[in-house]
Amino acid sequence: MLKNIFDWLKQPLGLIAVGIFFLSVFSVALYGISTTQQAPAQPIEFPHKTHVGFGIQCLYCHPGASKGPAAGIPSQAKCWACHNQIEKTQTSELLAPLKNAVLSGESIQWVPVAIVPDFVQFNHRPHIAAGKNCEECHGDMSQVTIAENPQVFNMGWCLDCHLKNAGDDVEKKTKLTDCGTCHY
Amino acid sequence: MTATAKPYSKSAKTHDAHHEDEHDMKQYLMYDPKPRGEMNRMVMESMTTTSWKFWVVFAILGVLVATCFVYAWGYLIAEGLGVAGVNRPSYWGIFLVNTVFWIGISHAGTFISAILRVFKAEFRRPFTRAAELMTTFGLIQAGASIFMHLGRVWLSYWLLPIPNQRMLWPNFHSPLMWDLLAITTYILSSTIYLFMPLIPDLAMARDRSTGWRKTFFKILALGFRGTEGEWRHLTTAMNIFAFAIIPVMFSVHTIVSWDFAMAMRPGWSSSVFGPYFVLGALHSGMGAVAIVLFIMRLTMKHMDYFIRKEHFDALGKLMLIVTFAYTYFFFNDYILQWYGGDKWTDALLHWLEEGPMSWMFYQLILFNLVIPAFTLWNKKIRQTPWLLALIGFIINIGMYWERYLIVPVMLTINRAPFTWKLYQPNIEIFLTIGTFATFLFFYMLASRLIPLIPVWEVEEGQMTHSLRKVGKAELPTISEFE
Amino acid sequence: MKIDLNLVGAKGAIAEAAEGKWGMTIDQDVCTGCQACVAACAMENNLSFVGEEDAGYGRTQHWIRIERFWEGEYPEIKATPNQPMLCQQCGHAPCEPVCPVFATPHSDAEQLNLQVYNRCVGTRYCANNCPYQVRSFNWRDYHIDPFHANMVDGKLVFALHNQFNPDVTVRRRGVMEKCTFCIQRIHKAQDTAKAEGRDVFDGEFTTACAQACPADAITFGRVDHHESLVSQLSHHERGVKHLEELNTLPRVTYLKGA
Amino acid sequence: MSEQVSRRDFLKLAGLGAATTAVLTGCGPASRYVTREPYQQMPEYNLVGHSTYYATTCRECAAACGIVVRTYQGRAIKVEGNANHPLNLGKTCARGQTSLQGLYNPDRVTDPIKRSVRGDVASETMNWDDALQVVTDALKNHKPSEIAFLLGTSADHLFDLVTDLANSTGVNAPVRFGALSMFEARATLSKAAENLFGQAGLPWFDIANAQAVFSFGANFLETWISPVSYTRGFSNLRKAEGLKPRGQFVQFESRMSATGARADEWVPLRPGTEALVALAIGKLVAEHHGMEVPKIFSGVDPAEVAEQADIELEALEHIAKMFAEAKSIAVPGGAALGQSNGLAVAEAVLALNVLADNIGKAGGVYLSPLAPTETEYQRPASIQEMKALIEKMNAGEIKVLFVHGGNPVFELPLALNIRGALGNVEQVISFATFPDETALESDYVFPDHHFLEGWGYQRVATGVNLPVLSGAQPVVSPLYNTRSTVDVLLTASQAAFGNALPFKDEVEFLHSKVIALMGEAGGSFSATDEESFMASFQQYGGWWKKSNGTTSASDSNVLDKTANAEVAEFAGEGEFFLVPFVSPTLGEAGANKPWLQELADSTTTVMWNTWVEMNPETAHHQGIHNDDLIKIISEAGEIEVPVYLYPAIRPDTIAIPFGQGHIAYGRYATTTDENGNVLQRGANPADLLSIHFNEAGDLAFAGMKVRIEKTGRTKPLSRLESRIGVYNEGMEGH
Repeated sequence: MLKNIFDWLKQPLGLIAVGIFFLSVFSVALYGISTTQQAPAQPIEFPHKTHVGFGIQCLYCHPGASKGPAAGIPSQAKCWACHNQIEKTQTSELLAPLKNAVLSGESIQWVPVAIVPDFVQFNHRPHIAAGKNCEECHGDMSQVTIAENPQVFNMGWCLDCHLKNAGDDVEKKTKLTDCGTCHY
Repeated sequence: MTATAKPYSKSAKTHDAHHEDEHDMKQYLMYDPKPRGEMNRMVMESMTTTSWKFWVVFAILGVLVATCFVYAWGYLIAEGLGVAGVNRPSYWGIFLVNTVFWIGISHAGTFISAILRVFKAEFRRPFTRAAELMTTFGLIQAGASIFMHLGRVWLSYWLLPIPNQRMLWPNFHSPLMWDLLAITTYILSSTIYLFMPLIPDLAMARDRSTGWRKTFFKILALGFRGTEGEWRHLTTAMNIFAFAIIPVMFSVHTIVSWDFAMAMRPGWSSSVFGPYFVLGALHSGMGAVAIVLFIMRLTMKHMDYFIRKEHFDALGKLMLIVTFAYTYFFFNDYILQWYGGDKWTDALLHWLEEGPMSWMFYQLILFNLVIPAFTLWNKKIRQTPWLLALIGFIINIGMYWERYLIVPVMLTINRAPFTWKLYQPNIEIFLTIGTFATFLFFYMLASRLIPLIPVWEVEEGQMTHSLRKVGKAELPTISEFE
Repeated sequence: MKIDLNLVGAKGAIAEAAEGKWGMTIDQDVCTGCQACVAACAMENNLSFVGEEDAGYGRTQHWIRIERFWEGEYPEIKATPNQPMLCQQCGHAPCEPVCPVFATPHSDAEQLNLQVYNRCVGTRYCANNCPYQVRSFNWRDYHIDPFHANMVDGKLVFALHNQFNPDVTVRRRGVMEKCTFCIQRIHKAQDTAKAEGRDVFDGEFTTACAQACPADAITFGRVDHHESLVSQLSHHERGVKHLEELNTLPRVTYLKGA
Repeated sequence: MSEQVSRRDFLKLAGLGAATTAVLTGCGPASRYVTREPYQQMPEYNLVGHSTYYATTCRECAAACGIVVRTYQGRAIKVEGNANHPLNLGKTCARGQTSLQGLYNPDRVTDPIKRSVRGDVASETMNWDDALQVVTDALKNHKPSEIAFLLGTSADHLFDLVTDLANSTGVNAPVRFGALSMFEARATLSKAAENLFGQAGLPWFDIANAQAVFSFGANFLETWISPVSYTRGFSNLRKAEGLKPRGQFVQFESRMSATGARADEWVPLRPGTEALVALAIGKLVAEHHGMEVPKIFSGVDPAEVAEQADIELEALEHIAKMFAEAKSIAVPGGAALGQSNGLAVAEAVLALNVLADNIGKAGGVYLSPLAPTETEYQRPASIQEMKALIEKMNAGEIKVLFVHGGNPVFELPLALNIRGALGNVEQVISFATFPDETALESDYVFPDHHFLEGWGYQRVATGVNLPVLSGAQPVVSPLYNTRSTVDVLLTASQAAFGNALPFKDEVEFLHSKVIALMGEAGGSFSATDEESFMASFQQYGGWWKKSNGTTSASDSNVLDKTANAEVAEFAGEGEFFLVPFVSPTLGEAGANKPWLQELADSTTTVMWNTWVEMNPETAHHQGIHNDDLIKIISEAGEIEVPVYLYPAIRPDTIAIPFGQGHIAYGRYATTTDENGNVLQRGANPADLLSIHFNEAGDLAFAGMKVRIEKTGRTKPLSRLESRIGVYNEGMEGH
């Protein structure tokens, strides 16, 4: 019986079947993984490109980054302060959600993009203080519409940079590779 | 040789009484040879003759494996260890009891096949395979028990030294890490050591079977044809392994004992734990071999030819010796701890003597020391298979109690008396049944799939042994092949 | 400081000489056993409550517990001074070497025993080996038991989750946990101090238990700074370290006696 | 392999893997991602990622400690003590810490509800307009004298509002009641102060500066009046500093409380003899000083007292010597006052202070200062007054009852049968935040905000020598469709009575009350305009005077009074004195907070249940073991409670904590059987109390004798402690 199966598999049709099977498993797995790597749908297709193009600094909208753990999402008031004066806001289809949200007083449900797992305690401030630029982690925002992550924030990536920054400074290295620096 | 002198009559009388027994050398397997083909046929028949009773038991065990092992473990993983009885301070519970118990069981196989092979103890020949199977299957249960007790078993691969982007390695200071390495080594080496002597028998079976069995044996026999060169390679490899596996065997249980002995706990941090655990393992392992031999002889065809009273007798003697060695270490451990006079150890000993689990402590002494030490002297008992199996069973209960006392009961007492709580097993009971069922399930499966008697070893033995007539007496002689 | 590594106890000597040691003193004479520290700890560190059955079975998740024993017989009976027992953050901790995956390493930066939840595989060896028995294990997913939730629009809503401290990881089943000396507060204070270009000063912050304690029995701070309050108290003549004979070098000093 | 190649390759692979296995990482639920909504209008003081702290007042008990609540992105995260607040100086108790579990309790009443059948859990949701109409109609359609308000223990802004309403419209003056005021016998203490010093009010005991404290049943480290401030005092008493030696502490009680457990000398005297013992000590002290024995102490014979109290005469003399030689203070409280002669106990103990000459001196007894805006001390109702209210209800004189802040159905003795009395009230409207027993017996529940969501202030009754008005403000926006009771009453009363209370809303009402303090000198802060005064009031968490505000009492004639030197009378038959006490961890209303349930009791370490404490010797004679469920039978009722063999209780006494025994009040306060039916968790000792009063009108809750019956069943108690390690169970020989 076993022999029959093997024999059948050895003929061209069988080989093709085996090939198709593995290919389909592989592609399904690939698809599954790729879905986790895509930028999520946002309530407003926010064009970072345009805003950066106007010369607006990152810290203008995300001021928390230089002061504490979270960079923060700007409040609607901040959006409105400028958009209020822009004629296009009243007419543009894309800006309708913003207009509606401000007028109705409901908040916009942004989907966080640059997140680390719950067990990682990340703080923006020391990174900015150490001279890191936003784009080193978040990519060049002048090129994208909706924010997306150029890389997965995983521990190897963090450590890589930490080690490079510590260099030969033992004390710094101790601090920057200590488990308790990020995990508690 | 003229050994006919009769010094005095009393002795001669006893001699006469046992005359028949002692001189009927046919009772010994080695001196009761059968033709090669006949013996092969018998072994093949024992493998293929399956009664409906077998399937009933097999089905029951299958159900137990599915429910108590697979389902219960899945439930444990899904719900967390809260469904088990582990608590503070008995963080380990029955899981580790089972681990130590199964590793103990697994020791008998290696001991019988490797040590007795090295020392050329001839009685070992027919049941080396049965004992080695116990090693492999026992180790599987031991490993499973360890993984069962992990809080997050799906991450257990972190115990392996796999290079990773986190630059994290396992902690080689941890006895659990040593444990993992030792058990992995042991399970690999014992499986190889099980497999090598199996090759000639598989080849034999390949030549004598048809259908799917033939394919199965063909794959497993690795094309063994029995040429001189193949035999030479095989025996050389087996000899190397027989020597190499002995230190592995001793080290494994020593290392398992270090899980406890290295810990900073009263009752556990004892330097004698290494040999004590090894002896304990042999104690339970020998008992388990006795049970298995009894069941094989009872249920499988032709087994009364291969497994004889002489084997039970020899096994009984071995058990007796192990009993005494074990007794020494038992008292060594407890008396030294008592003599130490540490406040917490004192509390622990009181807990063992007077606590609610003290019955276990006294049964342990009775089952492990008293009963075997006072019964195995008797040749009649040794030669009665069911009695020896019963004693083996009692020893195994005693040894289970011993591990139970060492893990959850001793864990109750620590240096923080505010936390002392009793341990009440919960789902562990099912998982324990599950490991036993899985062990037996594998064993029964193996009994249908591979020859449980190493025919070539028996044949080899019979060929080297012969009876030679010297005067009126038939005397056994042994010739060496090599 | 140079330490001869060949000496017996070199590891302990290194731990003793280490800089940046946080420590605590607990005055047992004034502890009233009011449980405020336990509650404060639970609220600060997202501890889960386990329910009546598990609590009675020795599965409580208290990171700090108050021990009391009895002395004498009625009527000359006395309750022994309350002994709040928490992780002693040993300099030479028995829990550290036994973890096979380095989930409970010694922090060289903060001189604490860390518990890295996401690394833990749940062997519970550390808890076995802890002579103070202050580690607690997440036996179940207590936080997300549907019992605590309300069904709102077909979804389970856990109102209690609103209270979680965002600075502390919420633990799931199968993970060991223990007192961290409120490491999130340590980091916060260090971060603030660094942003302001200064060192953390004594009393700038404290742990949740010390902050709550109505009797002011708990003092927290740097034990390697001689001028700090905790350092002075830990060298007080009433100071006793628990199970010191095991050479665990605990960082918690108990002030016993009157 | 170069570093670059190997590291990068790993990264990619592991990165893909990490995303798919994130489910299995073992941490979460995501504490940081509960909500990710930006503020529409960011408050200017708020910064993303940083916590904001709000000062407010803890209202878990009536003490009114100041707290600061840490909030993060609109969620309240942690309660911390307000370091500025003079009462607690930054400290909190367990109940205050867990108040967040009240705020985020899954069992809160989320909407106004109407109940067609009282006592039935089933109810329908209303909207607030209808609810307001119901309240308006209730006020409008009844004579003012038929409308009554039952409020909680604390003297807060709602009490002031209802008092104003009563003054302007003639509705019945609000009655304040709570189980704690019953178990603390506040009326007795106040009455004793009035009798001796001519001024009603809660005396404040400055134990911090004393050298020896003699407490007659006062459980001041647990729940008594202001536990956090007294614990602070105790801590200072114990700390030796400079010339100040470590203070001594002697506790007289029949069952060792958590307070008694910290005493240097614990004197287990026979219940009912506290007054005699106090008098005898007074006599011995006077003799020790070689002065003429004052009249008040002269009526007792120490030897006889020692025998009556079941203690050694030597012990009594030793204690008297201690009293005489140190700067001593005597504190009456707890079960000692809840007896038929409670007033005599309070007077005798206060007289000891007069003898020690510590009245109005550091380390002595003061009369608590009146809180700002208070003109005279207004104590909560005694049980006698509650009984009067219940009788009015039964007589049908009350048609509408508004209940807020208390849970009288649970807290009052079953024998008073308030449940039945509520049946005689046409309309019962509860403003409960939680679905408690009283809300269950109400026609309507119009939920108030949780105190962390609402405005307010509260007067500090005692605990510090400064007059303090503790301020409260919302720390989070209301979670549910709840409405402040003050707002409801303002709107309804304006609709019903016209402009009786001319305030737009709660904040304006508060403003009108608090702003009166602006002119007072010596305040903790000052401001030039009303806006900034109010802002500072909220910011500092209250207003208090900076100078000592205690009134020194006249104590000239105290020692010349005649004392009532009698042993207390005990109601009922049975071999055991019953001592009910308030659970130190749960308090009166903590049972619905899971972490309070999970806290180990300070003395027994029991969690999640009620127990009865019994001396092991007695239990041994009766054949009773740990965890045996026994029935306790008093003349008023019976309950079943599991036994805790407690080594520090008199053999003739049993003690039961109050706090559990709920049949409503949420999932943590109750239990459920397999079918999901709600069952009582633990038992309520209030069910046992029969109605006898002391001279001050407080319930003689500790003045009962009970008998016990075995049931043959067991209920294992969950204890934190090890019975093996602490009681040597299973290792008796060791």
